[in-house]
Amino acid sequence: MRDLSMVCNPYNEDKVISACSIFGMMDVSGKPFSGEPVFRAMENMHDRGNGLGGGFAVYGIYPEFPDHYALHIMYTSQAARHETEQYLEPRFLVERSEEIPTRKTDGINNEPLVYRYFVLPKIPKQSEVTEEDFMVEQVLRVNAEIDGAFVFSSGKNMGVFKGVGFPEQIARYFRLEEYQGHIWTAHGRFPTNSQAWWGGAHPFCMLDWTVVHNGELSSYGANRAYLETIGYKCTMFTDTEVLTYAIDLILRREKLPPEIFARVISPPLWEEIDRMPEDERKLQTALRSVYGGLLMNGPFSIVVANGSQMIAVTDRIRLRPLTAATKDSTLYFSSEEASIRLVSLELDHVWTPMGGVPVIGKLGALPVPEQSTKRNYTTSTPVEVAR
Amino acid sequence: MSIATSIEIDAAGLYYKELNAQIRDAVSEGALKVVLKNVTGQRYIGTNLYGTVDRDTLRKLEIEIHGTPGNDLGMFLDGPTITVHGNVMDGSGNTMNHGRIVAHGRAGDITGFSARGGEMFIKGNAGYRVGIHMKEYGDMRPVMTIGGATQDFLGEYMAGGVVIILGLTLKPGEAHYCNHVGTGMHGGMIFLRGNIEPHQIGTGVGMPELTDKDAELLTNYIAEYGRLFDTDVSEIKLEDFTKLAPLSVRPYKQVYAY
Amino acid sequence: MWRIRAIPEVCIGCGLCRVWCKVEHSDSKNIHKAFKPNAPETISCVELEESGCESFAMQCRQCDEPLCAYGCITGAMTKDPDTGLVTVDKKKCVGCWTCILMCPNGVIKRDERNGRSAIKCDLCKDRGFPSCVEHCPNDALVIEESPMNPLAAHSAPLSGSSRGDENILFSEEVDDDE
Amino acid sequence: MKIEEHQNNNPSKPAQRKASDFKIRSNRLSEFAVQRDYDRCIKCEVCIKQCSFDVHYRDEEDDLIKHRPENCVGCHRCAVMCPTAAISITPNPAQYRAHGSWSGEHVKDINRQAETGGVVLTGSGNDKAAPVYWDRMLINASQVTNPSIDPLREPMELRTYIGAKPASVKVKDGKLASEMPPQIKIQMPILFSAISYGAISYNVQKAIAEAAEELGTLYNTGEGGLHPDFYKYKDNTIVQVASGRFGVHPDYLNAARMVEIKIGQGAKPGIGGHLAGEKVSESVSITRMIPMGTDAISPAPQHDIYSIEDLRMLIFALKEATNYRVPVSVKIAAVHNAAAIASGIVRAGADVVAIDGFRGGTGAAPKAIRDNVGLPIEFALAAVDQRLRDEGIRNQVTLISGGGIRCAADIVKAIALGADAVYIGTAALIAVGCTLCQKCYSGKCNWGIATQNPYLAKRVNSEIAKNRLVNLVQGWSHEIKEMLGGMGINSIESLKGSRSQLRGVGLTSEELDILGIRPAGM
Repeated sequence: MRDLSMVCNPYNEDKVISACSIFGMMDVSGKPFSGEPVFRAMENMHDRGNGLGGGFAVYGIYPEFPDHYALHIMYTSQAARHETEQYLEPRFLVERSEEIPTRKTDGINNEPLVYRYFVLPKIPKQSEVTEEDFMVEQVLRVNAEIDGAFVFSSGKNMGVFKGVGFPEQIARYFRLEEYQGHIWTAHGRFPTNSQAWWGGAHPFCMLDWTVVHNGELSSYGANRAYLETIGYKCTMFTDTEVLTYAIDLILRREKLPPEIFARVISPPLWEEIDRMPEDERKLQTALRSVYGGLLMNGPFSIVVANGSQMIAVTDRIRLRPLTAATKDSTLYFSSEEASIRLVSLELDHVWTPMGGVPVIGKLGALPVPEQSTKRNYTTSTPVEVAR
Repeated sequence: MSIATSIEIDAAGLYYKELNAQIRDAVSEGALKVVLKNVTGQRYIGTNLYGTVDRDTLRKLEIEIHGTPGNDLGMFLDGPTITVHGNVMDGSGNTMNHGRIVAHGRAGDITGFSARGGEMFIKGNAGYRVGIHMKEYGDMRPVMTIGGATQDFLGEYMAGGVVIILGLTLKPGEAHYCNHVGTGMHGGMIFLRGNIEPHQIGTGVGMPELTDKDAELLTNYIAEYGRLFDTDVSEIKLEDFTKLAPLSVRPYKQVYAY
Repeated sequence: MWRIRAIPEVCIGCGLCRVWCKVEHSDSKNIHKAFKPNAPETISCVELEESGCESFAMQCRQCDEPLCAYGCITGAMTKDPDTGLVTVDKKKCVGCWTCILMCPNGVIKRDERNGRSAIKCDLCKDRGFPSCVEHCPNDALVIEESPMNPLAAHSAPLSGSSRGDENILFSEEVDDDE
Repeated sequence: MKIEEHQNNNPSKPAQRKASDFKIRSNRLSEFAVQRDYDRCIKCEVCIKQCSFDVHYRDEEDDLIKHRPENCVGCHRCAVMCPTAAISITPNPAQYRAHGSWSGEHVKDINRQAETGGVVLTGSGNDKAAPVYWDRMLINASQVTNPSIDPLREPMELRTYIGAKPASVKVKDGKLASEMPPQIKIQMPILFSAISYGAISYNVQKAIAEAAEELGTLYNTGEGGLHPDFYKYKDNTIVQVASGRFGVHPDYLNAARMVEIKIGQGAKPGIGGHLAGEKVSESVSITRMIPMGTDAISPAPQHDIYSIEDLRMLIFALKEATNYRVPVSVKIAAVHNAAAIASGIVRAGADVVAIDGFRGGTGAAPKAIRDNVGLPIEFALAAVDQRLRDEGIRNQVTLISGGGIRCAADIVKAIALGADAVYIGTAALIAVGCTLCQKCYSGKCNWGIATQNPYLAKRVNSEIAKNRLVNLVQGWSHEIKEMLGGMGINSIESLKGSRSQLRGVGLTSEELDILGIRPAGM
């Protein structure tokens, strides 16, 4: 059996660097659809990856278990599986456990065992910890403490499927044509490192939130220093990990809206802040001075999702590409417009958002292009109700 | 040789290398017009034609694209005219030497990056860093005409050439939304139609009056834009243009201690 | 119209103004040759006034009412109506020293190197910029436009900090004189 | 002394007088040699006028300028001012016998003490060749995977906010719903550190204040009070509250953007200060609010702070006095347990912690202390930042480090090690003219910096000095921007604590561990 820890960051680098293709597709009416267009779109951006990582996050795939946390876990050995299951047993009510269906696929090698568990947490009576915090803690503990086990998906009614290979190969391997979801995000990876680790592929997941990321965070060290100060443990040596924790902190724990999240990780320049009306200026100055350690500096574009929304944002001087498009009730994000055109030749709107300005699709609401083609910080970003 | 002077290639499912090889073959066999159908993101179209036929023939070559060409469209282009019936992505006209790119849609980031010659016409908006580091040399001077508006860093590092922004996609009275226009500009000029605030323009960029030569150049390119895209340009008045040009060819002299 | 002003608050009394004035008004205009023991006597048109830690350089202030010129018996001492500069025409000067007696500031000297003649600060007009101002290590000498003459208001002001090769005050006048 | 006035209190001993009773008999070689090129000397006497140590004089009989090298302190004022570059000052070629253990400096200091029985006094900062760890750290740059950013054309932000930060920001209806503690906006992470009026001249302090105003940063009054003329720079002023409490009163506290409690100084940790009565001029007396001509003594500790809870009391007394309008900083010298002390200071409610390394400057300090007590700032900073992070309180406080910051690269390294901003003192004085002759305590500074003698103090034209300070900080800011751009980041906050941007060369594994960096090549 393969030892995952042996291939995680073999050169012990500060961070493993990778560049990528990203794609996102959401039907804001909530109607599930097959991932077939997503696979084609990703295949069209084949050259943006190098076969050392691909993955998908799909929302709405487990309607029979809407309230259960679906844990996707990869193991290097049966022993690791036994150890993990013994760990889960007292802490969770495990409704169902099964091996995730896969098929033998050319180009997919050294695959780990992949299992999924539909669970409800058993939180100790006197404990004041919230269910979500309990879940996060358990996930981080399995990943940090059990050798050869890695939880790579932990949300409700959603799943992450990822590994080492081109995205189209990963889709085939995990038989993703058999799933239907209302949000799909996808990633093709181009790490500079020749070794790749299944757990290091994108999307990264923390409960319902997932992120796919193109680019490199030049500020990784500063971001990591900040997050470790408030208790996150960065163990995976990839810059996307700090992004995941930033999402967890700002969106899940602090419950700040996605517009504010974008202004934390990709804030306006001070000269822009100086021109804002007083209330805005005070808010943005506070955000920058308090969360300066979360400013994600360097080139990036990301697509973040949970079950009810899909958000795309780039670094503030947009050093990585991002195209957004809508057609009827469908919202698309892509590293390249051609991939969107490939799956939908006719589009209602196509635009490239301004650096740092988020494009947000929510269930029942599509983004308005004009609001993200400009760096207009004087209004928050409203949404219109979809037809 | 019995090849038709016009040839059509279905690009659907073709990898860029394959597609570009087919175009190259067609041109070296005498095609003067190549029509590409179903283009979906193939890169470097028009890049590898140098040396296929003599220079004058290359300058007569037309490439017509239906679909969405990939990044670096017409990179190092040296003669042909590329017409795109749709949008172009990032880096079109990259380091272009001679020729023409016409896009009946919008353009992505770094359009015209480092171009030294040739002409580009974009019907709609364009993305970030348009015209970045365009330059001119001898009698080679690139001219880029954008029908809509652009995003930040328009004309950054610009060392020569001409960028014309018509602002046709802006609503009446609406200001341009590009910031940091012309930062580091040390050559060339930008003609921008519509309102722009002083804070949007980089330091070291001046606003000289239009000369008669400028007016002539603008009039010609506006007319050509109207003809290419079959657009009524009679509303476009020369007095609505702001000319941006560098105040110094050495904008950063003061920064260094010798 | 330009004149030199001394700023006693920042004058450190080093006397470099005097040194460089002598150099400028020597034949060689070379500091080593000007001060050679057997060199012809050199004359400084600047004097350093000192008392305790108060000090300032004193040279001709190019007075609006030039008593020296009024008293001159041969018309050698004149004030140029355009530049405001008070100058001695050595050919006309007979060395009667009336100007020295008239000068309220005591800044006119006797020059007996080649016949008798008065010598005074000429703002280093051959040089383009006064040497004493340029060499003052603490900006205690400035050359400034006189506010008295409204006609000169359009000329570019010259601050003490902008010394250097670009600062040519009298380039046109020099051309005219030659 | 006249022999007649001498009273013989011991009748058993006959009255006698010898030279060493009334004259210090020096066994010392002079430290410097003065060489005058008589071919170049024009006898203009500028050197004579410029030297406050009476090195140069005119020999009327020989009609030559001569010198007394034994008086020379090596400040190079004469050499710089000489219009013909006729003077050179070099180490005296006549040296004590070379010895691997007893250096000439040891011999000289022993002689000084044998002659006087006193403490060897010195000024400026530690001049010993202890390793400068800044020089053993190298900075990273982007290649391929992330683009370096050109700071001349793209935005590059150095703005920093000084003050405590809350753990999180609350937003309600798109508006800020949490209260921010007082914050000070500075345009670059560089502040002028505490140098008191008294230690330096009025003109120099004025130049520093004006430079801070023009640059959009802060300067620090030190513990010498705030001269009435300088209240107009209040938006750029940090006032210090030190053990002597000179000039500390409500107007003083409320004239500031920040109040700093000075516990210690890097050049002389654990000891107080002593401004000699001769330097307490009328103006200094008004500023310090003490009688003219009396010694101004700063005790070693603050006598209302004997423990950490007392520090808390003073911090909140100052917050109360300033109506919680300004941040309160606590400055400590870098000492062995600086990390634990800094943690306590944060918990005591300080908004800012300033740490001063052992290469920091001083107007006067016993040489034994200047050269042997304290820690290099690099270690102290790394240890403090790490401790505050481990305890989860790093984000609550602004960390300023100083004491030996010499160039822009030092600043970049300091911020990567965890500082929010740096204090510069010696570098600022060098920009104004200081040549590190270390005679600040003598009051005879030939460069007009560390003196109250009006004849010498005039040598600093505050406008020239201000321009030089502004140029220096702007030049450094450009260099910091170039280095940030090279790393692919466009904002200073993305460098903070990013130790992975540094690599060590020639460091032991323990040193690397303390600094929290890897060796070069890994």
